Amino acid sequence: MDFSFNETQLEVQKLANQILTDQTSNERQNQIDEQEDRFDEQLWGQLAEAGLLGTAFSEENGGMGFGFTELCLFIEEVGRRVAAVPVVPVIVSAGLSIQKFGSSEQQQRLLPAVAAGNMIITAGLSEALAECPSAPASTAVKDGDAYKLTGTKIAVPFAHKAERILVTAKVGDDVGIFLLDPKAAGVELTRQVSTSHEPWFEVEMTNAVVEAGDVILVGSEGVAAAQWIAQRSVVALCAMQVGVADESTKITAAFTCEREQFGQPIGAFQAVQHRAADCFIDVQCLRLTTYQAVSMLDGEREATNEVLMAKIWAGDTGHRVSYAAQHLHGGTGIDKDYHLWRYSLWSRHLEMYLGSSAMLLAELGKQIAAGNAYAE
Amino acid sequence: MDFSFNETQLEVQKLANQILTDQTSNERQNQIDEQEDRFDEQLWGQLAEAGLLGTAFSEENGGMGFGFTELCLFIEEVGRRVAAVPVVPVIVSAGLSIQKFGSSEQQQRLLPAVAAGNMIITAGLSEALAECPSAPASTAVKDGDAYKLTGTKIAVPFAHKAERILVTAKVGDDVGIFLLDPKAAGVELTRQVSTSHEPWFEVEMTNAVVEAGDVILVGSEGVAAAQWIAQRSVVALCAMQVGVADESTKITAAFTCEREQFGQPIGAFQAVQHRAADCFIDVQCLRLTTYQAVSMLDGEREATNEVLMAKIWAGDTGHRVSYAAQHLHGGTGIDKDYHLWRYSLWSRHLEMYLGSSAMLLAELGKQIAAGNAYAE
Amino acid sequence: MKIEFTPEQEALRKELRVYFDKLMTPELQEEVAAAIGEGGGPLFWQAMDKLGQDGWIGVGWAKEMGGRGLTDIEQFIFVEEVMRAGFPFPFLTTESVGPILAEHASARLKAELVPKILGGKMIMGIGYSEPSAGTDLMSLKTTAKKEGDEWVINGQKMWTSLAHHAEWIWLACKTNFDPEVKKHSSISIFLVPTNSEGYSCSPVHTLGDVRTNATYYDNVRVPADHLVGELDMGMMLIFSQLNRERLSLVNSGAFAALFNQVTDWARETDLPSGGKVIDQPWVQMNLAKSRTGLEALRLICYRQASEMTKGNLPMEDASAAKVYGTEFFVELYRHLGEILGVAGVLHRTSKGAVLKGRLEQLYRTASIITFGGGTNELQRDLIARGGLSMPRAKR
Amino acid sequence: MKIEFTPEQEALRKELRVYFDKLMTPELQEEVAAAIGEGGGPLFWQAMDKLGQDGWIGVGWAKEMGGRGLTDIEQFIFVEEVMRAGFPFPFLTTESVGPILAEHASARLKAELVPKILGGKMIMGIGYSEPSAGTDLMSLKTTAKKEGDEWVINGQKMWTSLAHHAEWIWLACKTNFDPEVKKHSSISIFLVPTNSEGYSCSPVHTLGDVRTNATYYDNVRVPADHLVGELDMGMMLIFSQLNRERLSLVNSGAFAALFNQVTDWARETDLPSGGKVIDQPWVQMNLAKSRTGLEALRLICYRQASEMTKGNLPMEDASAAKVYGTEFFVELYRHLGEILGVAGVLHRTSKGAVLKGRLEQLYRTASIITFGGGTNELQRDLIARGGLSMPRAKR
Repeated sequence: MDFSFNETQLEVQKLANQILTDQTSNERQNQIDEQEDRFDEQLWGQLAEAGLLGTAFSEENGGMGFGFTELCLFIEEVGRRVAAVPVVPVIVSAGLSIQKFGSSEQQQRLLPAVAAGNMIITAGLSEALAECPSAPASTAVKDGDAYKLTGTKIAVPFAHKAERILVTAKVGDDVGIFLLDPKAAGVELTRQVSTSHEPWFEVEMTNAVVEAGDVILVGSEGVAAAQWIAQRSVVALCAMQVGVADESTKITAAFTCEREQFGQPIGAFQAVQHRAADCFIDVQCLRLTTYQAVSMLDGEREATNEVLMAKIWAGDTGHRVSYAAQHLHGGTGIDKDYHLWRYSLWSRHLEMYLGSSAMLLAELGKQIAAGNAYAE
Repeated sequence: MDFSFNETQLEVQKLANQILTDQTSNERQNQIDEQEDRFDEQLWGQLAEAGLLGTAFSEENGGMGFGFTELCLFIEEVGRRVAAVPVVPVIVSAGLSIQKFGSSEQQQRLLPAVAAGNMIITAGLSEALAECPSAPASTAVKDGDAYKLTGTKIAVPFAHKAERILVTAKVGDDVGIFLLDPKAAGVELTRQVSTSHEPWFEVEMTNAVVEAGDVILVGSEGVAAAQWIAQRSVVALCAMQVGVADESTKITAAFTCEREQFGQPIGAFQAVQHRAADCFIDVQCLRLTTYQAVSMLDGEREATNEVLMAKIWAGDTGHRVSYAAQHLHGGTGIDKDYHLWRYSLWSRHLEMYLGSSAMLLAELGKQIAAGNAYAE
Repeated sequence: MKIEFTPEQEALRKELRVYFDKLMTPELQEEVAAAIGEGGGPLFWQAMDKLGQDGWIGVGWAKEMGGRGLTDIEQFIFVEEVMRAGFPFPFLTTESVGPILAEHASARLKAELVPKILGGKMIMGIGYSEPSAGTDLMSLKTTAKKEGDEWVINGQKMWTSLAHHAEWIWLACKTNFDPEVKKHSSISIFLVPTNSEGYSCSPVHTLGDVRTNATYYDNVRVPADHLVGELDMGMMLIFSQLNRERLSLVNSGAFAALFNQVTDWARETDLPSGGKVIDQPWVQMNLAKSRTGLEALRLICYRQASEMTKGNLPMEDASAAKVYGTEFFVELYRHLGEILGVAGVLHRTSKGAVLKGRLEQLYRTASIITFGGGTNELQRDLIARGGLSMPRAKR
Repeated sequence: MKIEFTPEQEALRKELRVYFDKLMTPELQEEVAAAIGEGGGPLFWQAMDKLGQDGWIGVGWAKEMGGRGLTDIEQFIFVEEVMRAGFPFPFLTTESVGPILAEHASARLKAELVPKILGGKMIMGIGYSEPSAGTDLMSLKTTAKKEGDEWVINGQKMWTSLAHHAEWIWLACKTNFDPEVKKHSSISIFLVPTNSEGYSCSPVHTLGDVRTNATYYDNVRVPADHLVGELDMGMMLIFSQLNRERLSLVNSGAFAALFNQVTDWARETDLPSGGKVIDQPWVQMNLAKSRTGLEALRLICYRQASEMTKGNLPMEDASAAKVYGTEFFVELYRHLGEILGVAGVLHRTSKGAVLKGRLEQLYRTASIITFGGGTNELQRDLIARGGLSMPRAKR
């Protein structure tokens, strides 16, 4: 039972925090918001240069060779600054998955370039009303060495900039994992406008060809692989929510110590203190359940329930802390000249992406009913 | 849209409050608690004498001929004093049901004596894991003019003192409503110890004979009749919860104005004020949803959803107010020398009897899914 | 006690529902959605014109003032139906500030403004809040000083909503600078035309995409008769305005419609795995919680309107309604949003948005009324004191 | 970071689980249930004897004091397993007061009491609270005055739990009456034998059926060396005792067991309408909420123990654990209780009681720790100040 970070972990955390804090001033973020895509390419480059994009890539893949824990600490810092960089879809959902399941050729072709910040890859995990990539409605049929994919993925981040989009599709009774070229024939991208302004796309596939070299795997192991991918993606979202919620709480506490009404800082009112204290507790619960899931996934241990519980906390904590922060800020919280509004949007994004608390509680309930989730 | 009480209603309320307040001093309640049965027979007699037991019985049945609204206002006052009198099972579940569905003979035989305080009747509405009397597992088979009942009712209040117990049983595809004699052959009573100390019994029926004169009805109208009975019983529990929760809130507010810590009444702390304010709001929600259901049932209008929602609020408000009251009282709240503990027990009793909030939310959810519960 | 509408009230509801269904053409709906409910577009002004002609503006004003003289409960029905229809009715101007202006403004301004308001030709902005005076309204710093026959106004206001569509600002200023005088007897209300020299307005963009404004008053001069009511007694007008505002602040009409839309959507929409969205028990549970909460809100509002009609709404009940309603909305949007899944966080302009992106937009505006309209902390203080006789907290 | 037990910790858990499974005979379980977890019966004392002999008392004491010298995390595992087993271990005496007594009591009393405590022969009562001094501990009124070689004690204590089984009371008294001296430097701790002349104890019966006591001190005389530690510096001892107490106050062991029992019951029990209780989606939802809340509690506790082992548990984290745990229990009992239906409100002695009436009993005791052990309001104050650097509220 060790809850502390080792030196490597502390260094990654510190490095990430430093770069991200330097590069996410409100002015800078305002500039980024005026772009068509909410994406800070300059910051992305700096993170690549510092080696952070490759935190969990092996050295052969151009990375630092650290684990999922180190990567999640980096992602937490991205959340803390609500930085406009697509770490979860690019590095986790696509990158780690390719490193785990892809061929050496696929890894070599894509990962060093991603780590160097020269290439974007992404993943299309959601379909309409289906957050679970291991049971896709999209289908793939074999055609010589290639596969032809048909179906629609939604809410795919950065699809328009991606060299490849990792998608899953049914292949008979199995599930296959493919690297879709967004420029391939039969692929149509339509921009979607997400609440957090992360550039999203609907990716419509009509007999879209995936060449043999871009097939990651097809077979009976497909479902488990898709779950592996989903679990890491979910926990990375949780780690980001830790950063968002923790920082929201701190910003709010600091604000209430400054803001005066009735001749005293509003932070001196017990009701304000207690609302903030509840945020502190919520963040603690989210942090610990997330770290547990991170730690277990880092050790490649079975963690279905732990991942579900972390994401439920990410939804609940995100919701409660976001509204507490807005409320205690009064009008300042919703004023786009101040920075809290971005935290509110990202809280919601992270709450809703890949499964809401209500949906996942129902999921966990089924696990319990099946006898798979007794308490230790 | 009239939320105010007419003069009759105000008078019933005032009369009930007066008698109940006079007769439920802490000393008196302590005495009652030492009896084997938590039942204040003297108070019961006084309520009978004042005509309150017959509030909603017709004049022919020895009552005052008022409606369900007046009766519920009386029941609210019983809750306000957590008085040891079985108004809900005797007057509502059994009494009103007999007045509605029973023959004149049955009414005349039982109701005047009940109104006069000389006879107890009751109802067995619950079976194990089945709170709904319209779908009983107990069965009745015709045997000449009589019926033979088999099955087990649980949590039947005052079964041992009752002249008759109203029970439902399946008769083929229909449901029948019967007046069971607890002293009949084939009936076995076993005492159960309830959290509120209301005397409860398990009533086991093994070919227990109900004579023709004690059959209320058997037929296709049985299910609707059982629902009629269940709805009035549920709403009467809600009305009692209004009294319990409202008084708990007031007791607590008053206590915190007296209790000093750190040199001031704890009621001057904002956290204490806000917790009490939340109780105030909760009680308001419970009161209004309850009064709506009362008003609709009094007009014999369809109120399935409104009854469900009132009982859900009764569970939620009961739970939250009870714990807020205990918490703000500190040790005094749990000390049996003070009176709050009885409110806590009755809150729970009323929360759990005839359906908990979680169960009823699921029930309401089904109504919504079926298209039967759109919002006006 | 009879908790149901009278036949007359039912008839009014039906009349209004039909009227507003017709008024809200698809084009107007689109214009309104694009302006996030604030109105101000050409179709909006056309609709206002019609409402004015049909006598649906100022329904709560006394008949002798040109209104319909509806009781509070009838007004409430009106508000509920307007909100259900989604028309951005300028309640603040017509039902809240309007009647007070009609009573207390100078004869000249009354004659000029009342017909405009009742004719649907004018919207007003309200200038109370300042950067350092939000909940603590009485500490405001904008000043009005008499110079000859004019008042000279200096200061800055925040959250002056609708100022960019407004012809006039209903402005609170400090007018008494005697330190011995109590704060609440030092404030006056002025009517300031937005075309005055020295007045300026700059947009404040918000999380909910709703535009509000900062307004600036740099030696703005208005004639003496722009003072409303008595000098230094503006807090009285403010309180009675805020009191009238509550009627529209928490209202169940729009949310009942929203609940029904989500329910319909869930009943009609197929799940990829088979069955309908509503077949999922957790969806039913979320809807049941929403429905149960909504029912309490509906009754709270009706009761409030009913008590106001009789003139005896206790302060703590008004506060309880405000706290309950505003905090319930936050949960309601979450419960309903979860049902839509990830499509529920798509903006209304997005491909794939569900129910025109309503829930994505609403969750972003939900916090405004938990702190606005008197913070919920203040309301709970009032409930404890007024409803439960608890002592005033030391400050 | 590695959030799982080491092999050694796993081995300790297993050893303890087996040990306590064996210790908790059905007879002992019955005795314990009848006394609502307070112990004190003959089988309880037999078990204590065995625990003493086996070295399972004072697991957290330094080895040189006669304990096992377990780290905080190992102690926590111990506490968790004891609580899971349901044995009413006198943690207050053995793990909380004990080690402090062993360090600060006079040599004579140390020699007398330490072997008794470690041998499982003695329970102590703790006398802090008074009728008018609960959360505000420093305002206590019980006095100890020196007369010759003796201290003379007068006053009354409330909530002196276990006093009716205790040989000694660990008593806080005011010893400095100089109004210039700060309150927290005016209190001392004394060891008072319950057979002293002038001492009396009367039962206080509670909602949860747990007996506690009022204790009275009428010119109780104790020798000078019954003072523990330095004169007037008792608050230091109290703080360190309360700090140690927290380890057992919120603990997930008993609740994990309870959750599993309810889950098993729901999986095994038939519904009259067909299927099992757990087939109902709302039951699954209640269990899922409980499980998710419990997981956070478990991790909070482990982390707390882990930080204590390293000697750096911040005050705000301890407060957060206390608030979260105690308020979660209230909800947990409700969620689980709803599953049992009306049978869940039957007393353990009743026909038809489910799971030995545990939930019926637990809901009645849940509030004790939300106000006891430092009210949750106070804890939230501490979190805001310590964890979020917010200003001290005016009082």
